[in-house]
Amino acid sequence: MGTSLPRAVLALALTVAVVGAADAAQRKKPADPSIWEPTRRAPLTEVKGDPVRGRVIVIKKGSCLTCHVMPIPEEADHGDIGPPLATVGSRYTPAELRMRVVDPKVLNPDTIMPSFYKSTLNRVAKGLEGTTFLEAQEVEDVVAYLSTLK
Amino acid sequence: MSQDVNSDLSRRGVLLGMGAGAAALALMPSVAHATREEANDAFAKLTGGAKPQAGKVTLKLPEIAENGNTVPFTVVVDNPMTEANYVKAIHVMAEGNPAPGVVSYFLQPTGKAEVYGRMRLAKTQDVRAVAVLSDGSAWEGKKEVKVTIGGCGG
Amino acid sequence: MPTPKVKFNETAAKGEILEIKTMIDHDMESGQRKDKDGKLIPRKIVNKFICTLNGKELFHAEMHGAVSANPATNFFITATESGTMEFKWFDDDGSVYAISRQLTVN
Amino acid sequence: MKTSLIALAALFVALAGSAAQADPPFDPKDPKMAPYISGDKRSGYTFAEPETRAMQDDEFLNPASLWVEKGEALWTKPDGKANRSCSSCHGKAEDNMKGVGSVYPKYDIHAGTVINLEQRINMCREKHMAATPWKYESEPLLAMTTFVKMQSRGMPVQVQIDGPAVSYFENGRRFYYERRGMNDLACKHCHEDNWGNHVRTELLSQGMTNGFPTYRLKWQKLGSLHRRLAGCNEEIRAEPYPLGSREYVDLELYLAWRAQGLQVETPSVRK
Repeated sequence: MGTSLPRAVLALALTVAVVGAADAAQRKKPADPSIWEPTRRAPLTEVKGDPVRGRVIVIKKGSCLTCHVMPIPEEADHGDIGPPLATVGSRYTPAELRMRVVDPKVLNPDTIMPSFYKSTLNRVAKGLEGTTFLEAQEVEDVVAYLSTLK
Repeated sequence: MSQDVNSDLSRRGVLLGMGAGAAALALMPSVAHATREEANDAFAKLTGGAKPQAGKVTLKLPEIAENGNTVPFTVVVDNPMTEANYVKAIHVMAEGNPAPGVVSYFLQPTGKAEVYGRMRLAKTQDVRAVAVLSDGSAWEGKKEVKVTIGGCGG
Repeated sequence: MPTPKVKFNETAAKGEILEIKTMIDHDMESGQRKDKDGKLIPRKIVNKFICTLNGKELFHAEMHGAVSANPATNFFITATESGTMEFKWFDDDGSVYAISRQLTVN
Repeated sequence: MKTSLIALAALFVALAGSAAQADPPFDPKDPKMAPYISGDKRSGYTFAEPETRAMQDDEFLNPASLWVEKGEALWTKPDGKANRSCSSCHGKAEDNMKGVGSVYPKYDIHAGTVINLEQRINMCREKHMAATPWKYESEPLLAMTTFVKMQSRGMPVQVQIDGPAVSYFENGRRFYYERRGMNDLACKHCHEDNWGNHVRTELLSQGMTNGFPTYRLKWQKLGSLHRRLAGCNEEIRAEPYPLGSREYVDLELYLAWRAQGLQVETPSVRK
């Protein structure tokens, strides 16, 4: 895996942030389309995931507590749609976790779980077209956090 | 005849993603919540300084409020309603709201000391009711209400 | 234009305790919500409700922004005399919404 | 042994963060619940807290009654160039509107398409009263729709899905199972696969539509099914369709079929 790829991803993420939603459709695709490969197991970026940031993303932007009970006691009322994740890091490798976060439909086409790194979704709200639920680095941070749950 | 009215209200919640407590945000965004001291001060003003004692007042509220925007409540005061001895006022306060005052009822020596209303609660919190009697004494009842954190639709 | 409604047993025996149910359609704009541009929407609520019998006050309520839209207020009175029950709701904008009913006590 | 297991479980819950709340009491054998159940279908009423049910049950305190009274007044009020009211043609709603609300959406031969009750009311206004149609979600349209539909209260939802309605029904079914939005969810993921489970504390219902228009505690207002659908779409960050759109009418037909057999509960009160 060359280093130019993650750079392209970061550049893309920056572009998304700067250009914003208005002309999302015109944004350039990343140089290597394998970044969007749902079974991808390699890190999406070259910056190592940060579990502390990941925990914040899990609570806020990722809304993981909507469906999962997690060892985050300061947040009340975790949902029970998905399996509890208290020991998920001992059950799956980071690569396996990444695959499940990026696009869980690879494993279960009928799952209720969102695909957190997929830009080709149906009828996304205006302004969000072509974007992803989480950015590449955020996925890495979340994976890093989940890996600590043992 | 088509028209999109589904509003401004939920947009912010939507952008935060699911489960972001959209209802509470929409209702009372980013305003500091009252403190217990503020609630106490407000009560003291309403009671004319009388320190409320626990008792006599029962607050009936849902254990779990399905939506904080509309929470039905009943206050019952265990006290006669005669000229000699009656409930003059019932003050309802939600100390976890941006402003603690909800509603004050002023009664006459008639009927019975029971009122019904519906209130907005910004989050899970204690709701308090103080009854002021014709002899000047004040009595307090309290109940914790759990306000549902919504996933879809608050 | 809000249209209040009230309900109670309009023909009552002397000494009977009557539940008075009231409701009015009103947004009760709390003054704490923001519009799409982040500006506070000014408060516009019904701030006071009063019920009188033959001009004499039986009950009144002072409401704040935390009262839900379409406020309902229920309370109890003892049927002592016949007469006109008047119900009035006072809006922040100065409007008064009123409704009246005859109470007959036998 | 047993107690230590319980202690262990309690510890786990404490460590894992608090799990979802106790659900509203529901006993399928309770005779009071019978009107809200049909086979394995459960009205949203059975998922509601007791205080919410009580608000619906009390005809005066049900806040939707404010709209019902407006609808009742509009029923006899002449409007439009023809200077006719609903009652000019239909007489007493209590007699002649019974069973009307429970069969919509419905294929209409004059419209040449499936229309819902709101659209039927507006068709009447245009054709027979020479009046301007009411805007979707406007107070008079909500009031009239609710007033008409509640004349069928207690009657089972009974929509036609065959004959000319087939393609509309299939369209609605497709919508129900199609993923959409940033959250990539279809209606079925919550309301077919996961009813009874919780998103945060919120208990997912079967998404039955027999109580619409409904007074929502969240809205603090009466609202249409289409407003609710658009809200659902927005929550999952999907671009909603306009109220009254073909897509939502077709979905409404499909949802009515899913609620087939449940009693019309309009106007319901929901969270």
